[in-house]
Amino acid sequence: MIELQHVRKSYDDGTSWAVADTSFTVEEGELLGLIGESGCGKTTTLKMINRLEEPSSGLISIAGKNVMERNPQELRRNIGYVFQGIGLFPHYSVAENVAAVPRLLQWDETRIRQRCQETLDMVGLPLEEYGERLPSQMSGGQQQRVGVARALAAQPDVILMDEPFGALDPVTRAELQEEFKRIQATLNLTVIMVTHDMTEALLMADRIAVMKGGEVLQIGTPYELLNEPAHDYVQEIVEMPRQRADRLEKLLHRSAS
Amino acid sequence: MIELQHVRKSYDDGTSWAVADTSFTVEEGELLGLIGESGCGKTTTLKMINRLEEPSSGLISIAGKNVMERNPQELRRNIGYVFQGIGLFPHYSVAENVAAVPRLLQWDETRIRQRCQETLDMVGLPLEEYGERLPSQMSGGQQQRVGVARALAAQPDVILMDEPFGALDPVTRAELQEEFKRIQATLNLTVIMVTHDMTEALLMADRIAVMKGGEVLQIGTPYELLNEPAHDYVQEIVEMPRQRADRLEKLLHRSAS
Amino acid sequence: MSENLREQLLLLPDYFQGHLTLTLIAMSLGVAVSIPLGVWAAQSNRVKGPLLTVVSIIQTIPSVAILALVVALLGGRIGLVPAITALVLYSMLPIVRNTVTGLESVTDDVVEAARGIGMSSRQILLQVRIPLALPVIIAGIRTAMVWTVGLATLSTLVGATSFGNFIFSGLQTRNLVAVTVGSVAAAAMAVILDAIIGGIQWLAENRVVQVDEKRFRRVRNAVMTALILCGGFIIYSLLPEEEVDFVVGGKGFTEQYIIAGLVAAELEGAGFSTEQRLGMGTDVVYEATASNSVDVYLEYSGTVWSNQMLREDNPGRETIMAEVNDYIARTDNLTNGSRLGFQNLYALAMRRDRAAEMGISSISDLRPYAADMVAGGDLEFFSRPEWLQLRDTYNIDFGEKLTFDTTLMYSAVNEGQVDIISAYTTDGRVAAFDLLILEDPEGALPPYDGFLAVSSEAAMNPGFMAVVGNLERKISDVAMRQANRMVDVDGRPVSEAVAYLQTFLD
Amino acid sequence: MSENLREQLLLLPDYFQGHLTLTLIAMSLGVAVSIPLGVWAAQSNRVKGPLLTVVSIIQTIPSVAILALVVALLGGRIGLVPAITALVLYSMLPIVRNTVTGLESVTDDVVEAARGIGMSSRQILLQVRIPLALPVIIAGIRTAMVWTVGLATLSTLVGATSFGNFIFSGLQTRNLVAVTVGSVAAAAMAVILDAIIGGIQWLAENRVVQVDEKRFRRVRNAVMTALILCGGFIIYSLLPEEEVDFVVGGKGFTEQYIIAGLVAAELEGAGFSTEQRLGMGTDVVYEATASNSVDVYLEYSGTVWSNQMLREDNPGRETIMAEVNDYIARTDNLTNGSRLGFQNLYALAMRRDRAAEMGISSISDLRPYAADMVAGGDLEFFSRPEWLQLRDTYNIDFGEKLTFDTTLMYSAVNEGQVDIISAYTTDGRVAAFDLLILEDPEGALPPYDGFLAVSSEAAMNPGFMAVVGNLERKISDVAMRQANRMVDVDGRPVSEAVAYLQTFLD
Ligand SMILES: Nc1ncnc2c1ncn2[C@@H]1O[C@H](COP(=O)(O)OP(=O)(O)OP(=O)(O)O)[C@@H](O)[C@H]1O
Ligand SMILES: Nc1ncnc2c1ncn2[C@@H]1O[C@H](COP(=O)(O)OP(=O)(O)OP(=O)(O)O)[C@@H](O)[C@H]1O
Ligand SMILES: [Mg+2]
Ligand SMILES: [Mg+2]
Repeated sequence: MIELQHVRKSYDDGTSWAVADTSFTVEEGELLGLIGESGCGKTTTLKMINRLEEPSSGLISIAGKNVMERNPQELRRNIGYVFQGIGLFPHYSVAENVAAVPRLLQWDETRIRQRCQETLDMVGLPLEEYGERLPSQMSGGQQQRVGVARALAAQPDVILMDEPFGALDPVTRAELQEEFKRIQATLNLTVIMVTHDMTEALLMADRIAVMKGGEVLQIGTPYELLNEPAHDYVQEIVEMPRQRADRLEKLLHRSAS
Repeated sequence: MIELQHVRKSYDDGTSWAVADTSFTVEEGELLGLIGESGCGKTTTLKMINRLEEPSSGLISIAGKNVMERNPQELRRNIGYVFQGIGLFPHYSVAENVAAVPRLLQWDETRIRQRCQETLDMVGLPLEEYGERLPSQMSGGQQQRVGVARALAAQPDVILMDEPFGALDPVTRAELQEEFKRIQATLNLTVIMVTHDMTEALLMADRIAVMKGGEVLQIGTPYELLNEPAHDYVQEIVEMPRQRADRLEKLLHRSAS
Repeated sequence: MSENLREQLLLLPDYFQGHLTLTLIAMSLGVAVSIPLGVWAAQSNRVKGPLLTVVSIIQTIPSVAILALVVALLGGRIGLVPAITALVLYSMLPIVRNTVTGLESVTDDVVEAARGIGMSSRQILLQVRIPLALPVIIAGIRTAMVWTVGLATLSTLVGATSFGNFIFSGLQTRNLVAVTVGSVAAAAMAVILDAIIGGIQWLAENRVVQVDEKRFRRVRNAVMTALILCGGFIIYSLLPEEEVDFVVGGKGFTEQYIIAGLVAAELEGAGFSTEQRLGMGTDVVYEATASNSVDVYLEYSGTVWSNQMLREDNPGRETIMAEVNDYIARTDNLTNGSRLGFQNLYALAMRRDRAAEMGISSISDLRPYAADMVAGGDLEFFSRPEWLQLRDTYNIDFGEKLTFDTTLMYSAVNEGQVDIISAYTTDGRVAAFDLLILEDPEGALPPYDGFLAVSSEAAMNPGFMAVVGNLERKISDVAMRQANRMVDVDGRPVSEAVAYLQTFLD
Repeated sequence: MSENLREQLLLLPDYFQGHLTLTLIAMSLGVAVSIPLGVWAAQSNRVKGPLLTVVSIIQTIPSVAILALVVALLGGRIGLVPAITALVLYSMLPIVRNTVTGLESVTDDVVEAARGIGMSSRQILLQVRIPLALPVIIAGIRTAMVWTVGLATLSTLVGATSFGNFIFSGLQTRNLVAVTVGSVAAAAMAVILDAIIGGIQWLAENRVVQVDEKRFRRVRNAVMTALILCGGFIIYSLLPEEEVDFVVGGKGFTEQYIIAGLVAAELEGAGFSTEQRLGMGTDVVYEATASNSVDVYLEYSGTVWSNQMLREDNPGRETIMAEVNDYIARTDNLTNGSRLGFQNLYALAMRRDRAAEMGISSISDLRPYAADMVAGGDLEFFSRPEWLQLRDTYNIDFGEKLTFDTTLMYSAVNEGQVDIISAYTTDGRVAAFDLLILEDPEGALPPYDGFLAVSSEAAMNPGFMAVVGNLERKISDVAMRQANRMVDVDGRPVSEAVAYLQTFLD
């Protein structure tokens, strides 16, 4: 269970607020989708949860324990994190990148190797073919999948994902979404996933939080958001997929006729 | 007009082909969407067009001139390029990043400043507020928009975009798509845009090329692709938006009932 | 403040100018040469290996050997040019190596982005790679800078003035104060120049994001001021010296400063313009006069006798003076402009009252007492040939022989802790403590007659020679001692000592 | 190959071992100290400024001064320890500065990723920051390495053997061959060690992507071999020397090698184990024997007379020998184990036939002819006190005086281009060309009697003293000359010369 209470964060000593008075709770085993305008504070929120940034004020707790009172290294090792900017180690091979957290946890080498194989298979990059490559020798989408594999490798209970599938083609993306959802449900993982794809959020998330300008405008199940949007922006954003599908339909009919 | 004839590219001296025997033509003023599996060779194709990579064989020409016979610097200055990995200069401020190509073209400073203002306004990042920031002080989506602004700054006729809107929230993304489409149509720009969002491709592109494993499977108007898919993969990919909308519909009905 | 320290600090401005000039010019050239070489090496693997090997090899040549080599290659030329050449050669390795490494460490994706927007290799280099490699390049420059400041001390060996003048003369005469002053001055210069580079780097890094506007402006102003000062300094140093009629030279101690001042004053009085160049090494000032870079300076017969003529015998004061005159005229075209009258040599000195009590006035009178006497010498006296000569000639040896720092030695004899000390005949403290210089009837001590060595060009000017000739035998031991005392002991300015000596001229 | 070159190359293995030991140990310590300091500085801005300032200040101290300082701080201790200390101090700046800079240049997002997956600061440092900063850190190490190889030459000044032994003795005796050998050897060592570091770096960088498997393996094997050799070398150098009964010392020229060999052979013959340590500086071997690190070596009375006792007079061969014996016993507890019989001193030599023709056998016979004679001297003879002494004592001067490289000088006299030359009395070429050494009836030349200086410990061993004493007056000038000739001129091994000399013992 992840709980944020009145969390605020400013990068410029209070002149502006990247995150302004945010409170929400993610239940154990829940997948929370986090969606919102570019620059509204999503990444900052995730980083505060695993203490990559310190909140300016407010309280964050995981499983009832204030994160500020936990050893940050131990905390982070138990949270899988998929970085928005991919964040692979350029001097580590793909296999070494995936093995990084298990190594920190001092798993034995055969278990690490087996786990690398599993997770890389899961993201469609077999260890044999891609394990020895450097990140710079992979395509953008391949790098992103390595990032996902790395976050899952140590079998954490809590996973924070910052646009984990953004650079993937629709087919691969759909496969990974389903695979991930299955694992999440099976292992009862607690997940916060930032995404810009409303469809993805609606399909995968148990609940969705919509942020704007550093604040959470509404948080609720996809159904609630669609049917009782509490804010114009929420309405706009949840209707986007349907609207676009309609536009598409029209367009195709027009060009066909 | 951009023309590729039997272009091939291998990163490992012919053991495997990142791009295998690709030919297509993009007419002047046309926006070609390029879509395909992760790692199928999209970025490589774009990079060969502005000579960031040399093709292993084949011919590429722009406006009838073989690019290999053109001065590469001059060629690139006249092609806007949006990098997949954003590719901003970390030591340049946002304004300096956007001004980079105009400076290379030795525009005068007032014109440069005015153009920075225009393009940054267009991507929703007013010069006054964001101009002095370093890329590292921006969110992922903001950085991506700066990359788009930089590519447009020097008013090129040809633009290559590698997932230009991938890190943007749906609302901002829709706005930018429309804005860009408008400019493209007005200025009659020739554009190749890599995207993973089939909806985006269908809505924006005049024609769409679908790649897989280094080859172009089919190239055609959205209507053609939807109605006469030449390949299972093409069918799968073009039907994805509709399929997902349907799944969404069902899901929401179920959770409502 | 000890007299020794004061004496050293008097030399500071001159040495500072020399050291700073050497360092700034050498570093400017070093950076100007090394960065392009580093860039070249980073561009081509075929250049990189050989270039770094050559630069490394230069670095392994010991500094003393490289100086000798450069002097030899420049056809025996001494002074600023060989010193700077050696320093530039020595500054290259850290800059070239760090430039190569820094440029190579710039990540490929940034370079690709730069290529992608159409920058030329040159533009990528100047606008992307160098700025991103700057911290590493500057680290190399800072290392080289500190190194150069340290090595510049060796320039003294090839006749370029630097803080090394303190250190080498200090090491030779075991004058720890001089060594310390030189070392501290060099260290301070290194730290300050390093801070200036650090400031420039800070400004470059905070160019875009001015975290603290006020602080940025403060640092910028400080750095700009420092840079303007340095720039002005280089220009000033390189300015062709203002044409003066005569250059008065001098070595690096009080007496030399006073006599140089006296000669200059007299020349000015006769309507000539002059310039003083003091604090030079013995050989350097001699060479400089031989090559007409200096027109006149105070030399001692004994110095030429032993240093230039390599003679060790002692045929007497007059013979030596005559042979020296002959020698300098023959070999180096120098003229003895006038013999001033005083001698500056090691001698034995006692408290006047003690000497009277014991009836001692000359060294030979010591024989019956010496075995019971306690003698004080400066740090090197008892191991110098002068003492051995004295000992053997008069067949005396003291019961106890103590060595002292010069200042302590004088107070020791004054307070009766020692009976007799080694002293320079013209030392101001001999006058200050009213000591008796014992006579040397056997002439065991080689004579060090002060005379004005005149360059061949100046010697052809009758007006000049008249002024210089007017000093002939005008300055007695007592007068010179008193003049030295005024500066060294009483702390009065050199000009006053000059005025005092002028009273002896007609 | 010139004799001079052969002589120098003979010294190479010894100096190489010394130089490599110094460099490897100093660099290992330097890296071990500097990288942690650099890491510390990169972590805290409060440490960084002061630390870099201190390291910079150390760097500005001139190398000669720092050596003197370290020796003083270590209580007068000479040899490896002060040399290494100074080298370590000097190696720090480039490594510390580049470590700081390299660590600071690692981009924030990689560090953030490392923090994000739960690495501790230590793990981030070791697994991310240092690997990514490695090129820059290694650049610093390579600069320091080259620097250290160059500076290690100065270790000679504090009694540690290095290539500096070539360079300094070469500079002093104007032996350009020696200087060149030393410089080339140092440069070669720098280039090779640099290449090894370069190899390690290449391996580290290509660890993951083995572009060319075969090449990778080849480089790895080469580097491993080099590292194992270096490691073995350090261990070997640091191994407590095998306990031998006696250490035979020697300075760095043929005669010393031969006599050391002879003494060792005799000692071995008497059942003692020995070890030879040759090529030391005069003062160093003297000090080493005084402190019982060396047990016996060949010294010359005149050397002690002038170098240690600072005497310049010449009371005759026997008196000097007696006074020297007295002096070394009194001040340094050394014993004269035996006086060998020969003297090694400057003398005048002529072709035997020419001398007979002119009726010349001693220097005084030269008086009527000297003004018409052409004399040849080695590069320093005519500026040495020996010549001045000769000239003044016999009141002769030669009509023409030419200076030569030693080898050329002997052929010049042999071929009649010059009439008379300066020679060392025991020089093998005197025998080879059958030259006549002129007598010195007035004793103008200070005597250089060869004798075996024995350490206080060895002197207490009667068996040892018996062996050494057995050499008393057994080696005549002629015998020594012949022995030197065998090695120097005929190119036979030292052992043969030793065997030859053994024929004179009973
Ligand atoms: N520098 C490189 N060295 C070796 N292989 C490379 C390199 N760059 C790309 N590749 C490989 O070439 C293939 C095509 O890569 P490319 O970047 O063109 O894919 P893409 O279509 O852009 O994929 P994505 O949608 O994931 O960005 C991939 O299999 C990738 O692993
Ligand atoms: N290091 C920083 N220094 C200053 N401002 C920052 C910094 N990082 C982020 N910001 C600002 O804080 C705000 C929130 O940034 P954040 O990265 O959390 O946005 P985001 O919601 O993740 O956006 P995106 O969807 O574009 O990734 C933005 O306005 C951004 O410009
Ligand atoms: Mg973000
Ligand atoms: Mg791509």
